[in-house]
This record gives sequence, structure tokens and C-alpha cells, in this order.
Amino acid sequence: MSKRHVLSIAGVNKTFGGLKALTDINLNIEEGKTHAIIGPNGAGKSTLLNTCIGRLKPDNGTITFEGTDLTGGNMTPHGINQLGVSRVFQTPEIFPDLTLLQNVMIPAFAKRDGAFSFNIFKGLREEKQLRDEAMHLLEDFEMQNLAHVHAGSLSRGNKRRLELAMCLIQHPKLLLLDEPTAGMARHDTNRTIDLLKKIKERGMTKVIIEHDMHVVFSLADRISVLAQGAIIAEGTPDEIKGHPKVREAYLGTAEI
Amino acid sequence: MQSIVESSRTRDTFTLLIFIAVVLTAPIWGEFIGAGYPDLLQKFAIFGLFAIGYNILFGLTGYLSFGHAAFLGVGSYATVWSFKLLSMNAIPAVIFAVALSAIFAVVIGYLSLRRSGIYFSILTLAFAQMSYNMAYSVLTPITNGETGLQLKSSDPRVLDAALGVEPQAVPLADLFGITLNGYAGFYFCAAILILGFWLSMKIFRSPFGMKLVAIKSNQTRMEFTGFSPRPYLLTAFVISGVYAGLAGSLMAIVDPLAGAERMQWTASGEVVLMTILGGVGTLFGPILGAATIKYFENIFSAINNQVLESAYSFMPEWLSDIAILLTRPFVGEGWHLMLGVLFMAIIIFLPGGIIEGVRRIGGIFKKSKQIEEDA
Amino acid sequence: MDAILLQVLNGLDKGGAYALIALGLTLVFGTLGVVNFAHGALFMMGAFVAVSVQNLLTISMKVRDTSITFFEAYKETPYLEVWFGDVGTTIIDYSVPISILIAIPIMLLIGLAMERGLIRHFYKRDHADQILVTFGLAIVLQEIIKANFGANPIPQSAPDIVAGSAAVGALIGAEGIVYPWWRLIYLAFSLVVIGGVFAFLQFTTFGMVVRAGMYDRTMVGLLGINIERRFTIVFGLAAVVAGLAGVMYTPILPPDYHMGMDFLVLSFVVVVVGGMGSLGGAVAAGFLLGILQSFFSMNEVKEILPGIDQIIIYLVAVAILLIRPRGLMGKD
Amino acid sequence: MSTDNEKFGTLSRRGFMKASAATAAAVAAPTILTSTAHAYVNEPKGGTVTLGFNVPQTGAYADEGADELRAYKLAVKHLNGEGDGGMLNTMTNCVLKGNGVNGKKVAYVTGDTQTKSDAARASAKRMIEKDGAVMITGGSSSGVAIAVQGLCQEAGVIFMAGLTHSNDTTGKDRKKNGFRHFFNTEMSGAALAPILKKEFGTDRTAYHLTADYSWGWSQEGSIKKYTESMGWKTAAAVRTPLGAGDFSQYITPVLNSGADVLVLNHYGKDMVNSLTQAVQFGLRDKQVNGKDFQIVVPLFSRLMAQGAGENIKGIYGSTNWNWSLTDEGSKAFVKSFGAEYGFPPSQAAHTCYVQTLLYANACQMAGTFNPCGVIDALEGFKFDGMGNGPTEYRAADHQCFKDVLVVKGNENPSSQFDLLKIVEVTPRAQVEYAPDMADVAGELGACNPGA
Repeated sequence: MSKRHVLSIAGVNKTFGGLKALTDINLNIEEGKTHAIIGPNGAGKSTLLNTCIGRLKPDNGTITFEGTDLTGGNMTPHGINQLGVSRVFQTPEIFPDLTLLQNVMIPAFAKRDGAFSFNIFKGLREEKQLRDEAMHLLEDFEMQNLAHVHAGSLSRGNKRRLELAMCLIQHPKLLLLDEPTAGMARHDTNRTIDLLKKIKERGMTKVIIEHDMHVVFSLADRISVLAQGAIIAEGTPDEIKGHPKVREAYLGTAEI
Repeated sequence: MQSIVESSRTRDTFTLLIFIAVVLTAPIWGEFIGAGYPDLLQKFAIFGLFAIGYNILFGLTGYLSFGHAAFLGVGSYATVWSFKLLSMNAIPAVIFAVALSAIFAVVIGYLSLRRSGIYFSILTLAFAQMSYNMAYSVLTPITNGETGLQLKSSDPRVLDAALGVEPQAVPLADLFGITLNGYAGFYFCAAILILGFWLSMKIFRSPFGMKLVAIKSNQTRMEFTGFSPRPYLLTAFVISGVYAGLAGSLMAIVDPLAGAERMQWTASGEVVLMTILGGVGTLFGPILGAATIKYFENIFSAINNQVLESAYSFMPEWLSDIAILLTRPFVGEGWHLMLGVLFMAIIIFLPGGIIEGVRRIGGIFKKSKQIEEDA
Repeated sequence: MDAILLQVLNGLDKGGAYALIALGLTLVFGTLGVVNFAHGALFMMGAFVAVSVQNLLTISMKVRDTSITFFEAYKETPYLEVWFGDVGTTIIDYSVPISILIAIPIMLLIGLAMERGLIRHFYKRDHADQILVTFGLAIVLQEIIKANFGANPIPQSAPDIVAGSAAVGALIGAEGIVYPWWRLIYLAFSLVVIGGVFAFLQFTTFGMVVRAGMYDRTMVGLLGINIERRFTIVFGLAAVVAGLAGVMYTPILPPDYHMGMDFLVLSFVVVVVGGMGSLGGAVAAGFLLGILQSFFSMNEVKEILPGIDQIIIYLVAVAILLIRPRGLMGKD
Repeated sequence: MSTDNEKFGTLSRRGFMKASAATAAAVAAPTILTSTAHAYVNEPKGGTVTLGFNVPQTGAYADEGADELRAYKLAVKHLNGEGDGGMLNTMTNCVLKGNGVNGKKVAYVTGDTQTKSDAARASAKRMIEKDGAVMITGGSSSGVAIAVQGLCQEAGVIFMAGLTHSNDTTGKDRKKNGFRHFFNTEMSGAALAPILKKEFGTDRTAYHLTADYSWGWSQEGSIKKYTESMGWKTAAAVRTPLGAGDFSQYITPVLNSGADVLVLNHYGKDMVNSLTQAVQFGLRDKQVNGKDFQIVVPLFSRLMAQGAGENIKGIYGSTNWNWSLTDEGSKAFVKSFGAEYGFPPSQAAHTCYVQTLLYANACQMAGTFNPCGVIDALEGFKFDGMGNGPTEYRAADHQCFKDVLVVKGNENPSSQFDLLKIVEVTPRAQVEYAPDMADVAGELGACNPGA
């Protein structure tokens, strides 16, 4: 297989005031791979993710997604999504006033109709194909019983899973997951891992930011370790496990 | 949001038919509540339309505009100018009003929607107040200021002149020979109200409507889901602006006059009150709210001692005196007080408006029925 | 040159009034997070405290006036004058300053009652609901005032001793320039009140807690401080400031039931231009808009831009909101 | 409601109900269902005739509206033979006998104009369409008066204007079905100018502050016209926004403008505020060009002047009527109004009372309520004993021509109501103008009985 890079981060630096948040980050995400970014609290993981999707503007360096420059402010969030990048947030961002089914249908519309479409003459009921697809996905997530419940009333774990479903229905080329299992019970975490593995088989590229090493080592093909804003190590899970620098900087203080 | 329901087609058709029946029979049921005369019925329809349109913006997206009266005024002015320059026929007047209010809505909406929340409200308020102040004074050559834009039998009316239509002594709008005042005017308004209601229902049941609610619900998610919220918001803003323009046009059609005070911020506040009072974000609520407020304005304000005395004449004198003492502050010149109290009560106890009240009462019935069935 | 100086004074004077009203509004927004459309009504209530005080002081002995035969007319002499002669007349003359003292407890009570009875139930509701319920309250309050005092303006006069004008021009060598004493007093008064509020927030423990609460409410709550109670008092304080602004304004603008609504839109524009929740911004914006309004009302300007004085406030608001949405001094 | 209300203009309700019950095609039906049973709209069929009193009950002019309503109720009483009869006893050419009008008892309905054209028209329409009123009267602003007058012309009822001072009401926008007893800006200018000349001389420079809407402009125009013709100069005429509140930024430029007279073309709250503030700025105490600075308020209203308190003392202006007049008519009216309500009537109350009586009298003279008959009776009608001396309803523009009062704020009021002192009664001849004079020329049109 050719090593095609979906996302390339080249020479990115970011400072807040005098504080260096990211130092000379170079990272290439290979197509079809699951790439995990780990690191202790305050290592700059979220800053890196927000820089990737153009929410933060780096001081220098570039971020390219399949040849398109995403560097800070160049692309709108919806523009980046339309390129095929979906994102799961650390605190779930869903539509609390809509039902689960509608929550999942909305991103499907975005995928099908683009950033704006004025379609009032075909009622929701007539969108049969899209509905069925959304319903199937909810079944995959074992949430079909909740399809007509308002999403605002879900538990936090279910909200996270719903958000994941909302991303998956778009079949993104790149899925960014910001601690997808944080705050979940072990049982839910395992279910989510299974789900993510299933997607992996479909060949979707993913970037995961995660604390939970269990999740990381179950899913990741490659791992980058971030410490104090710099990548101190990168490699396969096995390489990382044995990496002395990592042990010193990070794993020494955490359990695996 | 309860209103975005995936209702079945038959149910929707049924709702629409009921609505049509209620609107068309308004002169009959209006009689029982003292509202059975053309002007008030016209006002019900016109402000109902205004509120329906406003609800598409405020109810679905949550953007609270304090400037929609500006579009109402623009619609009225455009209509009267069409009557003056082109023809007394209502069709070109409506088209002209819709086009002009749409242009205004695009410009004001484009600028105002760059901000959200209270900033958006203040921006719309500022635009409307500027329009009002200018229309009242500096723009008098176009608007005839305080007096309001009126028709004259000597106006040019080029289309009518070309078609050889005789100028009337008292110019009244018409629709191919039917003079649009009195009940004919009401039915013209009613037809457009029904059309407006149908379109609003379409929007409520469409992906577009669902996306508007999604924007209200979580704008960040909406953006990261691949939607650009601003064109959606602008479309909703323009649609509601056009509804307002259409309402303004109808006002000028049934009564050919356009005054600046239609654009004042308090007039914008009125449509907010209507929408909230009836039930924001619901299909029927805004129309109910509009009818309630117009009913208060026209019927409650006309209640004087004489009327109260005759209303309480069945009571013994001492009791009727007490009844008058208790009700008098809220009617006649006190109808604003009544409105304020009612409005506060609704916001505090029934945030879903009259519609929620109806639903709760319906809920009680349903429950008691269930209990019976269970037993 | 004289004209410019006078317009600066006019602007400062207007600005003082705007700033006072906006100060309370922004204080309430900053602390309680409530958009209070009844704030204008508080201003109006303050003015009517002055009216009531005057009415009380001038309760009169009525003597049938026989010179009028068409209807029963009375010659009225206030009891204060009957009983105390010149002293009584002087007391009546000072009814506005007296009203200030009386307005403080009354407005505080009104404010506390409003917060306890209504506003606090709306902390968790969204801004639209707050706007609407307080708007409803404003209507109710002004209708009650109208039912009791009528719709016409009711004149209030400043004490005779400050009825004339001060030769302010003498200070800078422009002899001809005079400015009414009462307006200068109003300006000084507004500066003192604004300064007082700032000092209160800056130098007292109470104020420090409130400022901390404005900055991060949950944080302060976590420290075990009962921030809610303090916020209630802040609302009362805002009501007092608005009320005092109203009392002091009565000799300039004879109060009527609608004056609160007339100021409401304007004060919101001031708050937004200053930056929602920024006290310094509200004050700065108040003075800025006052001065702009004065300058754009000058004939020289109006000849070039007819009607500009009618819309300048709104134009500034639109420009600020589009160019600098957080206002002059607002936080992001 | 009585059976009088069965018919509504061009459409009979019963006919309508049939049509709408049958089919939705009823939309097209109304025009072919034109009623022929009535000679004119709202022809009273029972024992009563209904008048519509449309006054501001909310908004800035609510107190004035309340006073108008008091006067109307009093007029109805007098027409129906209750009370002391008021001006019925003093009016000349009066055919009313205190037993109603044309044998029918007078009833009335009330409504709130809110001083907004739309609301006023809606309220008037309710009276016409629902309550069966044959005449609409009242109002406290010219915008509203013109709007309602236009409506009455369309609907085919008579409009008897209340307080409206703009020339347009019986000028540019005059209507065959509309009548005004109140005076106007042209008359104010013509009446005031000679007094101003007498009191202040011919070498004066005036500075106008003008409410920025049509009435203000019209007032400014007439004062300018008449004062300039007697040699005054105009330093500037500045437009102020309606409801400005604080006028300081408009007043300070007056101080150094070289003007020695300030003309405040304001009414209502604007007048109260601008006058209060102008006095506060020391204009009254000023000396300019060796002369005492003067302030003029062309249209005075006692009710509103109360709001300016002390500040109106010595200020010149004009008014339509004042309760301190001592002619028989005024005395009779003030007496019965005072007895009823405990205080004297305002000029608004007076004009409304007189209008009601004049209308009733015209109906009685015509023997019908048909607007065309009433108009014939009112046009050119001459009367006296109603407080303004000999008066004529001019046929050409439906404007009453009568003497105009020039008044001055009373320096030593004997009571809280004694605010205005009559300086001069300017005779009618001096304030009369040609009906086709530039700026006031208009088309009356034809009478419209509505049916």
C-alpha cells in the first residue's frame, strides 16, 4: 500500500502570550490509519487539535488536508467539514432540542446538500433514504429505541455516542476524536472501542486524543507523544511502550 | 422543540383544512365575541401573517429581532406608491411590496446577522429606529411624514390610465374589478394568510426548518457539521421580513394609507408580544397571539362605564358597583395595564404561551381519560 | 468657540444622565446576567418619588375662591406655609433635594422587592425571556403611574438658589458663557454617584466579592460565599442609582409616566456601545454618545447632513457593533 | 346590539352569511350583494343614533383625550335633555330642543386613538362597521385627524375634528365629509404677529425651534411669514426630533445667535420640555441688542402648559378658547362642565363639545343623519354664543372662521387653572385667508353617504 498522507502538519509553532504551547510540530497522518496523540495534561493536545481544524491560528507552519491549506482562519469550520473532516468534542456538542434521529439526520443533510441548501418543498418524512440510513446507524449504536427522544435528555455517555454517530453518518475521510471515552463507564468505553474498531475495518482515518491508555493501545496504529508542546516520540504502540523518553516523561507517572 | 415534529401528511392536510375552515368562517364566529366586523377580522389576518413570519425567525432560530416593523412599513409604503404610480390593482402592489421588503431584509439582515444574541437585537432595533425617524421627518417627500402617505384621485396611475380605467373619487384597491374593502378585503387577506400558514407549515416540516432549529439548539455543532449558519439565518430573516412586508402591503390594500409609526420599535415589540403570547415556535401560537392582542386593542379599549354597567346589569347594584370598581382599571384607557399583566403572567407561568395552556388542559383531559380506561 | 464649549457641556450633561442609567443596567447585567427592560421604569419611579414628595409637602389648606363662580374653585395654601411661614416655603422649595434622601430607601426597597419577587426566578431563563418579562413589568409599572398621576408632565423646580445660570465662561476668559446651575449640579452629581459606585466596588470587601462574582460566578460560589444575597443587594443598588438619576432629572425634564420607556432604548444602546457588563464602558459610552449627540445637533452639521441628529445614536451603535462587537471596553 | 347594526356599508351581513356558508366562492360575492335598503351608511333605524368618540386614552395625550371625553359625555347629556343644557341655551340659530336629535336619543361609543394613525383608523372603523356610528369625532393631533378624516370620507360618515391645528386638515387634505372647529397655524401666525409687533417692536430677530414633522413645519412657516412681513428677521429655524427630551443642544446655539426672540414650534411634551429648558438656560433674563429676550409659543394648551409650571409666565401664544372668557356661551359651558367634574374644561374639551352640538344641530336642521344633508346644513352655517363670538363654517374648506385668542402666561394666577391671560381677541377678519391660497389649496371632493 502506498503511504498517502491525509493530514500533514509541518513546522507548527503556537504561543499564548509568552507561553509556548506548541513547538515545531511535524506530523503526518497516513490514510486509513488510526493515529493517537497522547501526553500528560497541559501537553498541548487540545491546542494541537484546535490548530488542525483552523480554530486556532498557528504562529507559523502549515496544516494541509489532502492538499488544501487549513492553517488558522483560512477555512471556516463548515468548509473543513465539507472537505471530509468530522470532529467529536471533549464535551459533547449535540442538538439538545432535536430528537436523536434528527440529530443524526442533520449531518447527513450536510454531507448530501453541502453547506447551504434551501429545501422546504420536500418534507422530512419524504427523506426516506436518509432516514433509513440514520435509523440503521442508531441501531448500530443500539440507540434505536431512543430515536424519537430529545437529545437533551440523554446521559452524558449516550450524548458522546450520539455525537460519534453524527460524525460517522458523514463517512468522513478524517475523524478527529477528542477523548471520545472520557467520563464513560468501563462498559460503555468497551462498547465505544468496539464501534471504533468496526470503523477501522472500513478504512477511515482517525486522530484520537486520549488519556485512557487502554483505549489508545486497543485502537492506535501509530502514537505520537506530546510533552510540553513538543513531540517527543512517535511510532507504533510497541515502539512507544518501549521508548525511554516516553517512559521518562509520561508513562513513568501513569499506569498502563 | 415540540413543533418540529415529523407529522404525517394526512394529519397536516387535516390541520390545514381545519385552519382554512376557521379562517373562512371568521365573520360568523367573530360575531359571538364581538369581533364580527371587517376591520378587526382584517387585522386578525394581517397581524396573524406578520406573527407567523416573525415566528419563522424568532421561533425557529431564536434570533430576537426588534426591528421587523421596519419591513411592515416598507411594505405599506411600497404598496401605496404602487397604487399612486401604477394601478389600483392589488397584484402589482403586492409584488412591489414583497420585492422591496425583501431587499431591505437582505441588507439589514446581512449586517445584523453578523452578531447574535442581544447584539443582534440592538442592531435590528437601531436599523428600525433609523428608518422610523427618517420616515417621520427627513423623508417626508417619500413618506408624507406624520400624516402618512395617502392616495389622491389625481395620482398618475400609469397602468390604469393605459388600460383606460376610470379614476375613482375615493381610490380603493381592487382585484380585477372586486373592490378590496370590507369583507372582500378580509377574504383577500385571509387567502394570503392561508398561503402564509401553508408555507410556514412546509418550513416547519422541512429539512430547512429542522436546520434552523438546529442552529438555535447548538450553533457550534452546526458549523462543525458542515453547515454555514449565516445563509440559513439570512434566509429565515428574509422570509420573515417578506412576511412582514406582505402584512404591511395588506394593511395598505384594505386601507390605502401608510404611516411612519408602523415602523417604530414599539410596533416591533408588539409582534414579539404576539408571538410569545400565543406560543413561540408553534404553528398556531403566533396567530392566536396576534388575534388576542388586536382583540384587546380594539374591543377592551372601547369598554367604558356605560358598557360595563350594562354588562353587569344582571347583578344587584352593590355587586355591580364592586365589579365595575374591580374591572374598570383594566379596560378602556387601562387596556395597556391588562395587556402588561397578562403578558407577565404568560411569561412567568406559561412560557409556551396560550398554546401550552391549551395543551396542558388537553393533557388533563387525556390523563383523566386514561385513568378511566385503566380503571 | 463658545458654541463648541457649550456643546461640550451639553454633551457632558446628557452623558451624565445616560451614564447613570446605563451604569445600573450594566451592573445588573454584569452581576446577575439579567437584561432588565424595566430599568427605565426604575428611572421613572425615581422621578415620581420626587413628584410624590412634592405632593406631600404641598398638601394644602383649601379656601373657597368666591371670585370664580362657574365651578367650585379653591385657593390653596400648603399647610407647611400656613404653619411655618417662610420656613415652610423654603422646605417646599427644597423638595427635589429632600426627595433624594427619601428616594434612596424607597428605591432600594423597590429594587429588592423586584429582585426577590420576580427577577431571581429568571436567572436561569434565557435573555429573551428576561427581556420580555421585564418589558411586561415596565408596562405595568408605567400604567400604574399613569392611572395615579395622569399622562401629562408634572413640573418640578430646582431650589431657587440654583435657579439661575453660572458664568462658567469666566474661568477660561470667555465672559459671555453661562450655563444653568442645576445642569452643572446634575453633572457633578452624576460624577459623584459614578465615582461612589466605583469606589464601593473597588475598595470594600463587598465590592470585591461582587467584582469577583462578575468575573466568575461559580468560582466565587465555590469559595462558600453567598453570592446570591450580594447580588440581590446589587440589584437594589442599581435601582437606587436609576432612581436618583430620575429624581435629579425632574427639574430638567418634567416627569411623565412614559419617560422610562423614552430612555430605555437609548440606555441599551449606551450599554451595548460600552460593552455589555463593562461598568467603565457604560460610563465612557454615556459621555461619548452625549457629546456626539450634541455635536451632531449643531446647525452647521445638520445643514450638511439633514436629520443626522435623529439617527446619530443608532448609527454609532451600528458602527460599534459591526466593527468592535465587544463594545468600547467589553471583555471578549 | 340593536338592529341598527345589521348592515355594513356595501354588504349586508345576512347576505354574506348565506354566501359564505354555501361556498368559498363567496370571496367574489360581496360586490354583487350591494345593499339598497339604506340611503346612507349606518342609517339609524331604532330609537337611538350612535356617535363615535375617538380620543387618545393611552400615550402622551391621554389627559387631553380624557378631557375631550368628558366634554363629549356632557354634550350627549345636554342633547338628550339632561343637565342644565349648557350651550344649547346660548347658541344662536339653534334648532335643538334637548330631546335628542331628529327624535332619536343620542348614544355613543368610545375608542382609543393611541395618537397613532393606524390605531385611530382601526378604532374609527370599529365604530363605523360594528357599532353603527354615523359620526366620528375627536383626536389630539393633526396626523390622526387627517388619517381619520380620510377614512370617514371613504366610509361615508361625517368627521368632526377634535384638536388639530395643522393647516392641512382643512387645507391640502380637506375632505367634504370632514369639518374643523379648531383654528390652525395660519390663523395663529396672523393673530400673533400684530401683538408681537405691538409688544416687542418691529426690529427683532427670531430663532425658531421646530418639531420636525408636518405640523411643526406648517407652524414655523406661518409665524415666519407674518413676522417677516412686519420687519422681523429670522436668524435660524432649527428642526428638532419629536420627543427629543433634552433640548439643551438646540437651545445653547440660541444664546449667541444674535436672535432676541425664540419661537418654540412645539406641542405637548416637546413644548413643556423645550420651554422649561429654555427658561432654565436663562433666556428670559437675557438682554440682546439692548432688548429683553422673549420666548413665543405659538400654540398654547392650558392642560399641557401646566407641565411647564412657572416657566410659562409672561410667554405669548395663541389658543382656540380659554375658560376665563366671559361671554355667555363660555360661561354656560364652564359652569356645567365645572359642576359636573369640579374643574374647568380645556380648549380641547371646548372644541369637542362645540363640534358635537354643531353636528347635532345640523342633523336637526337637515332633518336627517345623511352625511350629504348634514354637510349642506353645516356649509356656510353661521352661529354665535359658543364661546368664540360670531363664527362661520366656511363652505369652501369646512374650516370655522372666528376670532382668535392671543394669550400670555399669567404672572399672578389666582388658581392652578388660571394659567393663561387673554391679551387680545384678534378679530376674524384679520385671520381669514382665501381658501385657495398657496399651501392650503385642496380639493373637497363630493359628499359620500357611503351607500
